[in-house]
Amino acid sequence: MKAVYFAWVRERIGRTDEEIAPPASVVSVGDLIGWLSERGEEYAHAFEKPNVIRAAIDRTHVKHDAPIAGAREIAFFPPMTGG
Amino acid sequence: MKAVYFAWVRERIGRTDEEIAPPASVVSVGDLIGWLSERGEEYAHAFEKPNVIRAAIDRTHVKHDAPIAGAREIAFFPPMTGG
Amino acid sequence: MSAPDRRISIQAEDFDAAAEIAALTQGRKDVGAVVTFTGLCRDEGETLAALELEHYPGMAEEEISRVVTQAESRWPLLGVRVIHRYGKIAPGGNIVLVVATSSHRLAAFEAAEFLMDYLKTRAPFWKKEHRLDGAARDWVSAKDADDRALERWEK
Amino acid sequence: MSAPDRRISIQAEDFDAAAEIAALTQGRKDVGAVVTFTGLCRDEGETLAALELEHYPGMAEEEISRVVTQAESRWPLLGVRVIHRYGKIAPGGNIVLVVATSSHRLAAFEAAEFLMDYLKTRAPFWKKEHRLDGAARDWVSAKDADDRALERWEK
Repeated sequence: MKAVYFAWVRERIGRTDEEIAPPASVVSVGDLIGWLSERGEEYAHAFEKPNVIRAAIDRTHVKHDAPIAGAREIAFFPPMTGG
Repeated sequence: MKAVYFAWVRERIGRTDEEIAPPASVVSVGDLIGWLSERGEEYAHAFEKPNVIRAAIDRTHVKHDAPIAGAREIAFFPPMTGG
Repeated sequence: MSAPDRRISIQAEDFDAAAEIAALTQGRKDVGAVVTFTGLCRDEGETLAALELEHYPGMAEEEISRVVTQAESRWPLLGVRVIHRYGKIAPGGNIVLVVATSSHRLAAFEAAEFLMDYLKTRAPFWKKEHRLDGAARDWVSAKDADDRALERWEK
Repeated sequence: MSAPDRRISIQAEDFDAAAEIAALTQGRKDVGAVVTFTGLCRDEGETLAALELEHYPGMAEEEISRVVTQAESRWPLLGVRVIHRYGKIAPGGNIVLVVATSSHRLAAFEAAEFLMDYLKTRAPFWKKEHRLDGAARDWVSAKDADDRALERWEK
């Protein structure tokens, strides 16, 4: 699946998107945030406060307890500030 | 003092304005409506339902119990339908 | 804070909402929100030739001015425009324009709604319908819903 | 009732509110109320060079579309326009436009407010401030007030 990042999550990680292949033990969005946090300092920094991170699966907002099975694109970003 | 009429009040009375000189016993706006109603059929028709008539003294909305002493211009009209 | 940029006009001529918005926003950087209300002459039944708007000259300006002053004291407004037309207006034509500007959107929205609710029930204007078939010309009746809309501001 | 006239655009280019209003009103007699919200880039402290708006392409259109569908099911709307810009926007420049048209003013006002409240908190856009002195470029923080504004629609 593809992970995409926006705003300061993107800046901290240093990339806009990447292919990821989490193990089967990573079931929910929250699990995935934990798994990504282990990938290096930049990820740990981006996800240091997991509860402020918003996520979308295939372009629809989801909560952290949403399952990631079947997702093609998972996005992580800060709270929105448009409008 | 001058009485001015608008919308169907004006149409029923058949004039836009007139000078009036009510007697001293006419104290309030409500008294004046009663006094005007006695001036002829057209006035009786215009003021047949006194409670729907709105009034303004010197261009400010007033209730029927407002005193008319000192008024230069008293207006009578139906509920407003602008906007 | 300087006084809000205010203009009230009672006129027969049509108005240009874009020009009013531009006048309230151009050359300044403090306006974050512009809420514009345009009220038009409707005719869903294809029976209306025109609406004729009668008003009380003098009082119309004064009463709207009082309502705008209330809005300015209630919300942090940067600018207000109120234009109300009189005379004959064909279906699809403009009747009324309200523009409220503020730093923040909630103030601009609430002030514009407040101004419209008060205009509807307190500004001395009366609408008469002219029918296409030349039949009886009726005065539009005041709506209870408009009186009820006022109640939300009386708290 | 036919489907509302709807257009959603995510674009770098500026927009023209007057042209959008005209497109929703010209040649029809059923529109009684047009409510327009324009959101602009503010800079009260004379320190901002520009806001830079990042967005999630694809999702931005889809999410706004979902919110517009909700508004259409909730109020009897005749037309809706939502235009949200991205890229760098100088102080005083336009950021977002919402236009809602209806037969009646309350529907148009409420729908426009609802759309703005949802756009603020659910549309995937992020603002970054570029300062005139070239200092740290800061991401704008989300406001609790915007989350609270949403609550009034959840009933």
